[in-house]
Amino acid sequence: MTTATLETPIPTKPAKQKVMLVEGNEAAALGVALARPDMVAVYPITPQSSLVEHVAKLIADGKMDADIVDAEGEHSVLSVLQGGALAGARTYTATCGPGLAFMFEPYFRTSGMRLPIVMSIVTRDGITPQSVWGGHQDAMTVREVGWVQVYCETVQEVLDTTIMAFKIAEHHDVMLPVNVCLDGNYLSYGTSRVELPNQEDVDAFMGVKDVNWHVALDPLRPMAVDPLTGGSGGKGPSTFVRYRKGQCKGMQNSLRVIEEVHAEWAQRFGRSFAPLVEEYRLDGADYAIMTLGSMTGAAKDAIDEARDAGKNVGLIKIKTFSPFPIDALLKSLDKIQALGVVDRSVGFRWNCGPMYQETMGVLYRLGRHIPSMSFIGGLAGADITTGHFHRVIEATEKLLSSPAPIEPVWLNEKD
Amino acid sequence: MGTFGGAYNTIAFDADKCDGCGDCMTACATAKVGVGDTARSRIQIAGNAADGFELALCRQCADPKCVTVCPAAALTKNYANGVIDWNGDKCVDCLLCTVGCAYAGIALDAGTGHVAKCDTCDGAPACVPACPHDALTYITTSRIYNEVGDWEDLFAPGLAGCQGCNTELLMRHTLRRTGPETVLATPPGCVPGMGSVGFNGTTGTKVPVFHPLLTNTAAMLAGVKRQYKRVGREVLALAIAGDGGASDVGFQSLSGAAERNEQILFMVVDNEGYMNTGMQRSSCTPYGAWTSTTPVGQGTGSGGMPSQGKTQDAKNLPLIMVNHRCEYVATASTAYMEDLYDKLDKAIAASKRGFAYLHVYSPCTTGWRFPTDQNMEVARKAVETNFVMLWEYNPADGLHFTRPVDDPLPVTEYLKAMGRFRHLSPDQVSHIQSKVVENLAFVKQMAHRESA
Amino acid sequence: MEQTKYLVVGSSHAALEAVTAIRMHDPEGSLTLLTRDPHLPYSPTVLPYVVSGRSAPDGIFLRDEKFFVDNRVALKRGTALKALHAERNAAELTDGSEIAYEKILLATGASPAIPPIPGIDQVPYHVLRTLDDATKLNAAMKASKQAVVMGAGLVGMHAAENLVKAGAKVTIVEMAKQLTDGYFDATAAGLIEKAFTDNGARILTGSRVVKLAPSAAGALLTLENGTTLEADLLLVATGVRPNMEYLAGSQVEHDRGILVSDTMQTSVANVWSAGDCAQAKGFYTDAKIMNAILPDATEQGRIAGMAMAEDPGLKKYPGGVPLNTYHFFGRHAISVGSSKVPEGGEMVTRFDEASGRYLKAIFSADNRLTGIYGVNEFFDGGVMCQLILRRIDLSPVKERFLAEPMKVGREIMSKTWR
Amino acid sequence: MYEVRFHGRGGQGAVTAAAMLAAALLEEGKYAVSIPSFGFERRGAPVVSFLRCSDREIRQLTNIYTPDCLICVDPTLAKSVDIFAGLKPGGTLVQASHRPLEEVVIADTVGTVGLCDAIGIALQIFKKPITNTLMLGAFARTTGVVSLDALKRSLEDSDFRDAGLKQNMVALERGYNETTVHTIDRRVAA
Repeated sequence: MTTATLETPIPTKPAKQKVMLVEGNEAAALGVALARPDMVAVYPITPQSSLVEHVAKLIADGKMDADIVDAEGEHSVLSVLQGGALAGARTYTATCGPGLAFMFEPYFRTSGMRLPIVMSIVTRDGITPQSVWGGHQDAMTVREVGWVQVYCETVQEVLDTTIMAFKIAEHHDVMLPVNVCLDGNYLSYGTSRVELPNQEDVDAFMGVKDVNWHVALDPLRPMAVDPLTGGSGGKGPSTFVRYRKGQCKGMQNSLRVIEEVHAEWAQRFGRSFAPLVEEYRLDGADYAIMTLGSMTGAAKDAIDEARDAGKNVGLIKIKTFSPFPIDALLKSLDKIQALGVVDRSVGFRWNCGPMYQETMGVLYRLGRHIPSMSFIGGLAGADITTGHFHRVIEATEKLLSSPAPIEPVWLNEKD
Repeated sequence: MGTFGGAYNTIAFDADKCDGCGDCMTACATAKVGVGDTARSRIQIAGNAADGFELALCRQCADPKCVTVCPAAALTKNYANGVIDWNGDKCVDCLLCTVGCAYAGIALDAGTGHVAKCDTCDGAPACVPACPHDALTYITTSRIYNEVGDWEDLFAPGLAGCQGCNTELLMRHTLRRTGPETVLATPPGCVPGMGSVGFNGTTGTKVPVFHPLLTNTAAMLAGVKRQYKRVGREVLALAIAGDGGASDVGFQSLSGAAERNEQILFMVVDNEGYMNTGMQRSSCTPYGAWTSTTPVGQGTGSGGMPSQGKTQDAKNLPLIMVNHRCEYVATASTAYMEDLYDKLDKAIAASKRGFAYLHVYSPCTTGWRFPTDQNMEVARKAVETNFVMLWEYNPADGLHFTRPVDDPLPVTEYLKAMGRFRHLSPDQVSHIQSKVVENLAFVKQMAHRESA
Repeated sequence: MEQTKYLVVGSSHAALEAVTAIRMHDPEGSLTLLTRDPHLPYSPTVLPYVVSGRSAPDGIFLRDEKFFVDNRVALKRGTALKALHAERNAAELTDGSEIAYEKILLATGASPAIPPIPGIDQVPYHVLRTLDDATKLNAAMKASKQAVVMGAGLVGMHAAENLVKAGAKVTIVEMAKQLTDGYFDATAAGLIEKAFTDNGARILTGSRVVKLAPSAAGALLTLENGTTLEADLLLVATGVRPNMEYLAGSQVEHDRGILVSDTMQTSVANVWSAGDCAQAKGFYTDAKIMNAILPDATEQGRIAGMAMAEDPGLKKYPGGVPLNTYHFFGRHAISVGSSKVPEGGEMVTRFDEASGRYLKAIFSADNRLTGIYGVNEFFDGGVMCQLILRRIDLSPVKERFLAEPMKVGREIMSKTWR
Repeated sequence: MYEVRFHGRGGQGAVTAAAMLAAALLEEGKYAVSIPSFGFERRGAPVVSFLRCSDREIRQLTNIYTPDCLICVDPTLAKSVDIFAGLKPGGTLVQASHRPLEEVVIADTVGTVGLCDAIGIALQIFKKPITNTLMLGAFARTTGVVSLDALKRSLEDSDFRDAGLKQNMVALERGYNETTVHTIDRRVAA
């Protein structure tokens, strides 16, 4: 399948959309409502709280028809949704940081059971040291668990991507849970102008709901969900191995599906977002900086200013972090001679940012040496301003002529 | 030949409780011939205090020899109630029937010159309530057998349980009762270990079944139930969980679901430890019990306590559930199937309104170390000593005992039945006995208060 | 030719038990029950009570029509087995038809043995083996003033008592030295005789009828010692003889009865036999004996049925134990087991003349009960039979047992049940 | 790009004011982004929030370090917090205060001051010292960056209902009408 099946013809011109001013958390809630989930389970945690408050309010006001479960903790939140999804429900929740850590046990299992649950991660830096503020450490820590993870740059992208996430998750070639990551504080509380899609248009975009065609707990077609596999007896590990392979296939398929869904979204709603990797003023650039999430806006402004100052610099933004968009990224990396990667979290094992670490793997595949360095900024709610990006641009520019430092640069060390 | 497969109510005799007082015989003779002449009673106590007492009473045999040897067609097996009926109009007093019976269940009544036999007083035997020691009971469990017999067994044949385990009995009965419109959750433990969720592509049940995590059974089931409710389908959400998953690591989700009054039937099979994974201690393991993590050792354990089994008392999970004010909470035992069935019926009904919790005691032949043929006996002794109490609770009627044991056996009668308590010192035994007394007092107080 | 998987010939206890046993294991196999009697099944044992009027002739049937329908049994009444062609698994019937069977049970019972007394074919007499015999006798009894009963077995004694109660002057003629010979011992027989004479009957033991001739009343009997007796009703109850004439020409071995193994199988494949026509091993001896009593017939019938249906639960026949109960003039006598004292064993008797209570118990050398007899002494026949069959060691309780056989017997058997 | 920083205390509505202003700017066809600063939501603690507006799309989602304008909705805050940090030279201060200009703390960088007795007026209208709507009126009056009409339309679209809406409309108008605007004439230091 190369194009998404469309339930209704795509209008040539999108219907007029309501313009609103909302914070990122409310945008996510509005997106969820438009996607018409059957079940939402919530447990509040900073900086996600206002998101679930918005969802609860939408349901209370009758603007959203979903069963809301105020569970006693994130562990149960995700567990309730697993049960719901196995009974055919479209499901949604949101969490972050310690909540994500607490739900790790069912979190790991969601992807294994191939349940298309959508969960926003309103990213929060990891404790300890104690912090309730933003940072990507939570989402980065669970990047190896088989969820699709996409990061949003703007409030509008939060709204639109939240809707798209359901379509990606439930795609028969994917059948995987999806995290929509929005930066705690800057995106969650940042209030911005958004265009609100019409419900009918979203319904047409979403098509017919078909959540549990694959795995179900339904007396009409009884099956044992998740029987014991592996071991050295019986059929041995083959069932398990085939299953894992299928999960990886689903992850790889999602790259294609994410692109298709974004393309359809652009056609229907007139707003396009780079699905996997975005290039900004990269053509003709000698070097580039690489960003993720809400920091990208300031970075783009800095790039514009640097270009105005005669610097030949461009920008690469990652939207889809899991699965890592290797092929798309290779094309972008092939255009440049040096790279500075800005992470909002830490990769403890390599003493660098995790996105930098992942990119180094891609760079190896490129087959050409590109000097690169890691920048770590925006931890625990710290700001990454245009000023910080100018430092990044300057340091990256130096890589064209000087050896790359091994140590990462900690952008907010003295802020 | 009649109807095969039926079961009937019966008068049961516990020889250990009989002291030969003869009150049953007086009651029988009074009821049947109008005078308390024990010689004319149809129930006859034989024996003596030294050797123990025995009972001569019609066993209402399924394949009665008295009937086959009657030349006059005066005896017939009544397939409606199981009683062997004697027809005085047809009887010719030849006494051949007495020759047919190996147990003197039918004998000459010298007062009439005819044979006489027990007819169970039309289902209300006079002898049973007359016994001052509860040695006689009128067992009506047959109702279950007769009703359940035609229901579909929703578990696969040949579940891989340990020999003598009562859990298979429990699982099969429970699913037969709940029927096919059930979604079953069996968190890690003995129940999936027996194959309920199957291995490598096979399944153990005919209903949808899944392994939740040890920690999230109640939450996952809540999700399943809510979605079916949302789409207007009547599906029973059933958990059959072990005590470890419920009382320890799974307690949070259990408590949360109970507080939200999720419409779930949550059954805990309490074998007082992690018996599937090597018999480790759980919070439901009783004081003094040997487990593989509360071993009996030579040295002194932590805090200077001797390493002589578990040093803490068991958590009383069902009482904790009462404090959630669930729609229904009950304790049950497979030694009292009739009681269990009543509770199962009520729990199923309650689960349509909210959270229903059933706590079933499940002696573990392997982990508790007793012979495989003793499961029911151990379960019964637990109740007869008040080590385990059978009660039920609902918010409207409060808590009440369903099988009060007013004259309990000493707890040693229970403890000595299994190896996990073999090492107990007199001090430990007296601790357990005092806890039994304390627990009983506590639940009694609760029963009193709740019903007040 | 009609075909059936199981052909059961006979319709009394052994046959009916066999049917039940077959159906327990094989609910489907075709089954035919053949009886020479025109009636539904009944027990010969009940016939004395039909004679006395205590049992209504239509109230004695052991099974109703529905039983045969429910159990898919083809019931063929009024036709007897004429010849067994075992070599080709076929039964030839008196109506000229044949039935091909896979397995056959011969439970054809016995018929009265008529002694070859000169003139017997010249006089009217009654026998008592069938329901029709019983109704005829019942009718005749009402008009009888002086009756003679030949034979003092249980059938004869029952009839004699009935005749006494009906008002007839009754004489019992018995060849043996005592009444109920073979059932009860001399002491018991003495008690029985006293009861009869007290009620006006005349007992002539050790007497033999040598001649019979028609008379005005009916028959004139001449005894060995020359005495003559006039009888307006003569009942010949001198014993029975197995029905097995149909075996003529077959390979089925027979002696006094049809010889069977301890699974009731005859010497010929696919042929079994049980009940009064069978000669099976005894409990006390490996020799094959006739043990024509009702409980034994049911036991044999059940074993035969299980064997025929190949029921894996089949247990071997333990051997026949003599067992009789007898009710007379409000008193009752019971005998269980053998009257013979085994080598090294002992016999204990207790007799209370005042109450007429009599007990005799016989033990083996190792204190197992081998026989027990009682008149007006209450004990449970079934319990005693089990003590004998199971060879239960009574050493620890022997004294108590003799003092209170009923109580101690019940105690022991209840223990075995638990 | 025009950048505003709000100063207030927890519970006074500085964050809401920033969002309301952003909505009003949206009404006028401008792009606006507001971001609160982050802290525990304790009543009475100093809080700040930020607002950017522009005629074109705003991409930066960061705090504001060099604002064009400060709106201080609490009269006492300047004593405990350096509200003037980073203010662009010649920048604007909109201050809630009943005092005359001479008694108000003003940094050297301030070029224009709008003063409004927001507490006094709020106590009359709300019986509580809620100053944020009043100060939006004062901002419109002082800077002209947004019109009073746009603010009113924004208020109508907000969550305020009935009496609350009416009171806030009054507050907006009085804030606008009862603000005095002062231009600071300074000799620019060498």
